[in-house]
Amino acid sequence: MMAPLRFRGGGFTIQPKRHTGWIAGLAVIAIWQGASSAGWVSPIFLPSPAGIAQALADMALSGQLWRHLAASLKRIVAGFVLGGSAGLAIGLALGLLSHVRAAGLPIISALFPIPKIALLPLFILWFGIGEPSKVATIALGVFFPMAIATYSGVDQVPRTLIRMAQSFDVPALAIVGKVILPGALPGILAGVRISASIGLVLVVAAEMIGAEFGVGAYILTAGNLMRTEDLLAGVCLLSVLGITVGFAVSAAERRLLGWRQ
Amino acid sequence: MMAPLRFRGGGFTIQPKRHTGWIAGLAVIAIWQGASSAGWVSPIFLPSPAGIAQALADMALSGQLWRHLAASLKRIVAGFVLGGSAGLAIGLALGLLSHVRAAGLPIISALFPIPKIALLPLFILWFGIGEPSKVATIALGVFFPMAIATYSGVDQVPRTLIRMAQSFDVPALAIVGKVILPGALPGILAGVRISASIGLVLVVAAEMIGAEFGVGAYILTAGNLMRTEDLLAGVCLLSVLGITVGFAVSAAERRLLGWRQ
Amino acid sequence: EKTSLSVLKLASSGPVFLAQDLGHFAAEGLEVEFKFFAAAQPVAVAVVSGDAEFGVTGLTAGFYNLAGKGALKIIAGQSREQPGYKLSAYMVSNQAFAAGVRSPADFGGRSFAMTQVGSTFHYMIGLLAEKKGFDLSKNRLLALQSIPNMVSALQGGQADTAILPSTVAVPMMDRGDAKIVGWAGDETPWQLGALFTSPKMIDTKKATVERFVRAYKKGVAAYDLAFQKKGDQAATDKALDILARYTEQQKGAIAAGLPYIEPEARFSARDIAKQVAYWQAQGQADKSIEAKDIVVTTFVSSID
Amino acid sequence: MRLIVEGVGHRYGALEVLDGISLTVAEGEIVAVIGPSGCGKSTLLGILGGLLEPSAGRILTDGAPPAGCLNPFTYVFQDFALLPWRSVAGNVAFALEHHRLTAAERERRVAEVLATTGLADFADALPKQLSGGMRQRVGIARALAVTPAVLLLDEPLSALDAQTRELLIEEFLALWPRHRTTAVYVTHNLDEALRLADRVCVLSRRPGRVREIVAVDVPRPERDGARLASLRDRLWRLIQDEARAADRERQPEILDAGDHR
Amino acid sequence: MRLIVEGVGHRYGALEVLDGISLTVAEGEIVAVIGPSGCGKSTLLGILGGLLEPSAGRILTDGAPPAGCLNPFTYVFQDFALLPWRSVAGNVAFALEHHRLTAAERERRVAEVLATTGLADFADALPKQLSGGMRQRVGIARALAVTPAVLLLDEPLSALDAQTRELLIEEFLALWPRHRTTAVYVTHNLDEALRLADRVCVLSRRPGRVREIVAVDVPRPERDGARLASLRDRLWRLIQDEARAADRERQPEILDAGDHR
Ligand SMILES: Nc1ncnc2c1ncn2[C@@H]1O[C@H](COP(=O)(O)OP(=O)(O)OP(=O)(O)O)[C@@H](O)[C@H]1O
Ligand SMILES: Nc1ncnc2c1ncn2[C@@H]1O[C@H](COP(=O)(O)OP(=O)(O)OP(=O)(O)O)[C@@H](O)[C@H]1O
Ligand SMILES: [Mg+2]
Ligand SMILES: [Mg+2]
Repeated sequence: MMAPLRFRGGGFTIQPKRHTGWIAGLAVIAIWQGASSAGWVSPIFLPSPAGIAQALADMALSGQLWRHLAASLKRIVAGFVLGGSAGLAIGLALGLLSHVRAAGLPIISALFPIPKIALLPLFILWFGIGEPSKVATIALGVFFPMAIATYSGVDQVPRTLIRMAQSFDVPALAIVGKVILPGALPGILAGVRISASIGLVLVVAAEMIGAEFGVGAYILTAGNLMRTEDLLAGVCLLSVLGITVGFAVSAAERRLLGWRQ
Repeated sequence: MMAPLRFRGGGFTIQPKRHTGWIAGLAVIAIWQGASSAGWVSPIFLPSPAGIAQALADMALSGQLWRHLAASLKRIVAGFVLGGSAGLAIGLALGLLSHVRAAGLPIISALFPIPKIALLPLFILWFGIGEPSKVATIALGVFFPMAIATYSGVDQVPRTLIRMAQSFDVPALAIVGKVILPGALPGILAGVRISASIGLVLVVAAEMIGAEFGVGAYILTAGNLMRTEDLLAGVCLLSVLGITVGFAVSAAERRLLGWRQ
Repeated sequence: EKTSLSVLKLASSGPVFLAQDLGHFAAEGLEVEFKFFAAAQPVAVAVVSGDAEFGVTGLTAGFYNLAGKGALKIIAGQSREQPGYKLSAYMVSNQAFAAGVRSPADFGGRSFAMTQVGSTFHYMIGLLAEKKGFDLSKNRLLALQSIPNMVSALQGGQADTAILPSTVAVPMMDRGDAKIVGWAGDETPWQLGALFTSPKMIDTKKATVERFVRAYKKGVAAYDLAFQKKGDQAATDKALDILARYTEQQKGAIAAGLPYIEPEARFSARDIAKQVAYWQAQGQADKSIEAKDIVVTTFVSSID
Repeated sequence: MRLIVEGVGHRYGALEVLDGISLTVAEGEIVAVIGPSGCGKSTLLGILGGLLEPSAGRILTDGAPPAGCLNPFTYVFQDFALLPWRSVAGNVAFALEHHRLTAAERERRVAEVLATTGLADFADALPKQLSGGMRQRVGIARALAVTPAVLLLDEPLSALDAQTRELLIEEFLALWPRHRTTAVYVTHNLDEALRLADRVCVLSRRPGRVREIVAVDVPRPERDGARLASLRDRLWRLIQDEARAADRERQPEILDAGDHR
Repeated sequence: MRLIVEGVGHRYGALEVLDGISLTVAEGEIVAVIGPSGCGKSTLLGILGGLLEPSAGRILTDGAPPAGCLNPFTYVFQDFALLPWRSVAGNVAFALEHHRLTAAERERRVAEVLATTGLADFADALPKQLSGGMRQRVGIARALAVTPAVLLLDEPLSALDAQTRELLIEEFLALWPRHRTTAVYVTHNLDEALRLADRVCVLSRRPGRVREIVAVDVPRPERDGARLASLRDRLWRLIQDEARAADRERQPEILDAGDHR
């Protein structure tokens, strides 16, 4: 009574589908364009992809695109450098020093959940209406996730590596530089990824108050003028900006964290 | 030539310091209050802790506090339920179905980095200035992190558990319910934590347009009126709200994920 | 000497534009840098935060809160709502108009769009409520943050009523998007705007303030001559050119909505005291504010 | 139940892992499979249990499963594969829940296997509260609960320390005479293989081929270090070179192509 | 160098882990330490190497370290403790970088130990590219590079599979006569202990006390299964009951009190 074996495995694995992604993306755009062209959706409520592309092209040709992008990028970079380096330093201190951790963590935990845009009016009072208040908002928004990511990155350095270094009489400062910092790098880069997206949100929010140029200001103006094409063109710009930053962080991870696994 | 052993370990461990946290927090407040009372910082730029406490007390006594809190909470909860359940469903589909993942992930990755406040003008156009546009903004902001957290939670379910269930002939639907969902719960709760903080940011942003009540509207009004005490009282409220949500998620994790480690 | 002024791109700022382009500032040895903002609030904040030394704009509750903490002093007058001057229009959405809101007296109990809590629009609806005897707390006040948001709310019928500047209101009426049912100047005249600076300026650079106010008064006089006395058509045309350039608006629109400005740049200290009292009663301004501490009458005298 | 493996081969994409494996496992027999790391032992076991479809060849069964058998081919996993959120009893019950059993019958089976494996006192414990050895006992109890026809064990003891391994081998040997289930036992450990198996199937390096099948002629109770020494030496000489070569092989980059092993 | 342990005890807070351990390790001797899980073996080793301060007793050394010794007490770790971001050569060099050595001398030492351990071809490989066995060879090479006086090995082979373990034991045995370093070798594996050690120190359950010290009188080259069988049985009987009890112990909740073990 010989019987073949019944197969009961399979499924529950994700098969990569090479082209589906592009096809789906194009299909969405095609249907949207079709509906717009057929007049089923009013262009005020939802402009057509072609309209948005046109708005983007106009913006690019008139040079406005670079002007807005440059203004936003300058703010993000400045805020990121300021807030990021402060976050890194404080995060390291939180990760390494018991007293700093005990004193600092409750304060940071209390301040972290405050949406930074709520503080914008205060920042305007402190730093004026110009660039400093915008940069400060972004810097503050970046500071907290960077500090938290850095200290938990330090926590995630395997203790056995530190013990190993101590067992070879490696001086404490060299342990920080050669073991803890590289070991915390995965955490730090994860923090960079989060901070970058927070920076993007905050630049939009900050530019909504009193900025002439910048993608956020452009979107706000477009919204005020009910120019939905321009509004969505600005939103596309933000999306591209976000994706680019994401790719950059991934590339950095590939380069710097190739040793993982 | 007997010699005792040289000790070379120690350090690099975080010692819990029971009281430092409270002391540090109180010290910061005391110094701040001292500087304010001594007149070193102008109350326009930075009101004193006592002033902020007074503003909070006034707000509580006049009943305004509950009114604003209730309005904000209602919006957050509605947005959270809508966006969260949609995110959960889509995240599960992304996690389980190859075709959905291949088609959906690029679209989600393109839309995720867009700061949702940039879409607020569009939502006002679509849903009006009332509650729906505010709830929609929060729901959209919550949707993406929930979908992404859910699908990566599904990815993190150990494959060996799924193989185990298959090897006992457990039906696919039961595998989803009894293995994949509980296994993805840590990821899902991490998503809830992130989404909650995003919801908090967005409720502030959304209430900045056309809301009579709500903590965000309160802060905005205080900012408009340049009443920095009130502004910081509102910010304190947000901080408390954020910390409370954080505690709630932690409590849920303790209850639901007690099996971890 | 270099100095700076925060200002809005509106016709009500006409005197400073004229003073600049007609060389009155230069004549006083001042090189004035204009800092333009989009709303009244930042204009005042800019003076507090040190971004600008002088400011000229509308008076809001936020302004009084800053001034009440000793950060700002009013040193001269600017625009006023005055009968016959079509500066701010009472507007009604088409839907509300159809439902019977036909005059400012019908505004009671209706939703009202404004920019911000404590804004000049907020004050004007308050004045109207006082005059017409309706209870403002029964109105839904929608703070929409920007004039374009107010326009779309009114257009879409999400707000029943609003007060809008004539430059916005008249084109809306012409397009049939909403109805103008009256003018604030006719119903409730008041001291709308002022020139101000920080107390520190008055203490440390009094001479500069004096020179600035002198030039400003010449600008006001030029404005008065060009638009209120209307003696000299050439001067009127030239002034209109200057305003059109600074405000980036059509000359016709500007001419139709010019505000009244007291010819000697005086202001009403009594009206300012009334405004402070109103905001205090509404709970929008701190109780500790004393109106007399806000105004300085050494440079320009009060009307009353 | 007899298990007949006929010319089974397997490849993962371009990687040939198994080639022409033929083997018959008699009713009640324990066959140990040894071979160097990466030679396809786990793959073979997956094919035997119907979780993987072989690229070539087939598996046949001969004879009826024992009375009360719910799951003819039942695994015991190297990493235990316990649901961490279920108690010991819950984990055992998991294998029974999807069969038509009365609640009483289910409880009886759970209680019985927990008693057999010495877990009766731990019925309510969570996996995290157990030592490695106890966890694997749960894995064994779960496998016994379904009264399997063929047990498939993939290095069941390799995650345990040497002393616990020793204890579990002794328990296996004590348990065996009671059930006499047919079993395929994959291991790296020659001692384990020699103490438990009737025959040892030695695989070559990848692609795995059957190099030799060695019968262990000493009756199980009489197997001790001295008696098995020469057989052990013979096996070790057989696999030594290949083990060394496998050890010196560079590990391939794990490409996360979206498929989760 | 001789190592003298005098009445060493240790407690972690309220938990007494070691009690009155006295032991002398002669120059050039290998002492194996065995005992049930959690009895304090790793703790003892940490104390021997100066990484942990004992709560009671003291450690003395007698005699000079060998010529060229850079780090008298040198560990080999169970989990290898390699810096994953450094190559094989870089990991070995890490132990030398903080000593006054010429670059040439450093390179000579690295090259020499890599050759000794058969790693010459892998100098540029990252740890992730190596099998477990090769990784531990790097750990051994690193330890040899500093010419230690006493090697402290904490279950160095327990993370490896049985065949690789066999290979490494053989290499140890071949390497030994060349260096004759004093060593303390912690293991769970009786066979390992019996094949490598001059004496086996058997610890009791927690708190660990010395139960018996057993000398292995057979010369190393002659040790094989048959000759060691009786000694093995004797040791197994000694620890069997305690191993069983340790196995059945409930694992304590790991409280993350901020201290990272
Ligand atoms: N799903 C998979 N996709 C691609 N390659 C795989 C997959 N599973 C295993 N492999 C590869 O197939 C080979 C055999 O794997 P398998 O797990 O069967 O070996 P093994 O003999 O069990 O090894 P070990 O002794 O390490 O457990 C390995 O080289 C492995 O890298
Ligand atoms: N830093 C620490 N703080 C508190 N308790 C600890 C610490 N390190 C170890 N312990 C506890 O002390 C006991 C002995 O630990 P140790 O690691 O020395 O045992 P071991 O004999 O090496 O165990 P194993 O065989 O599992 O490696 C264990 O119960 C452990 O939980
Ligand atoms: Mg395997
Ligand atoms: Mg240990």
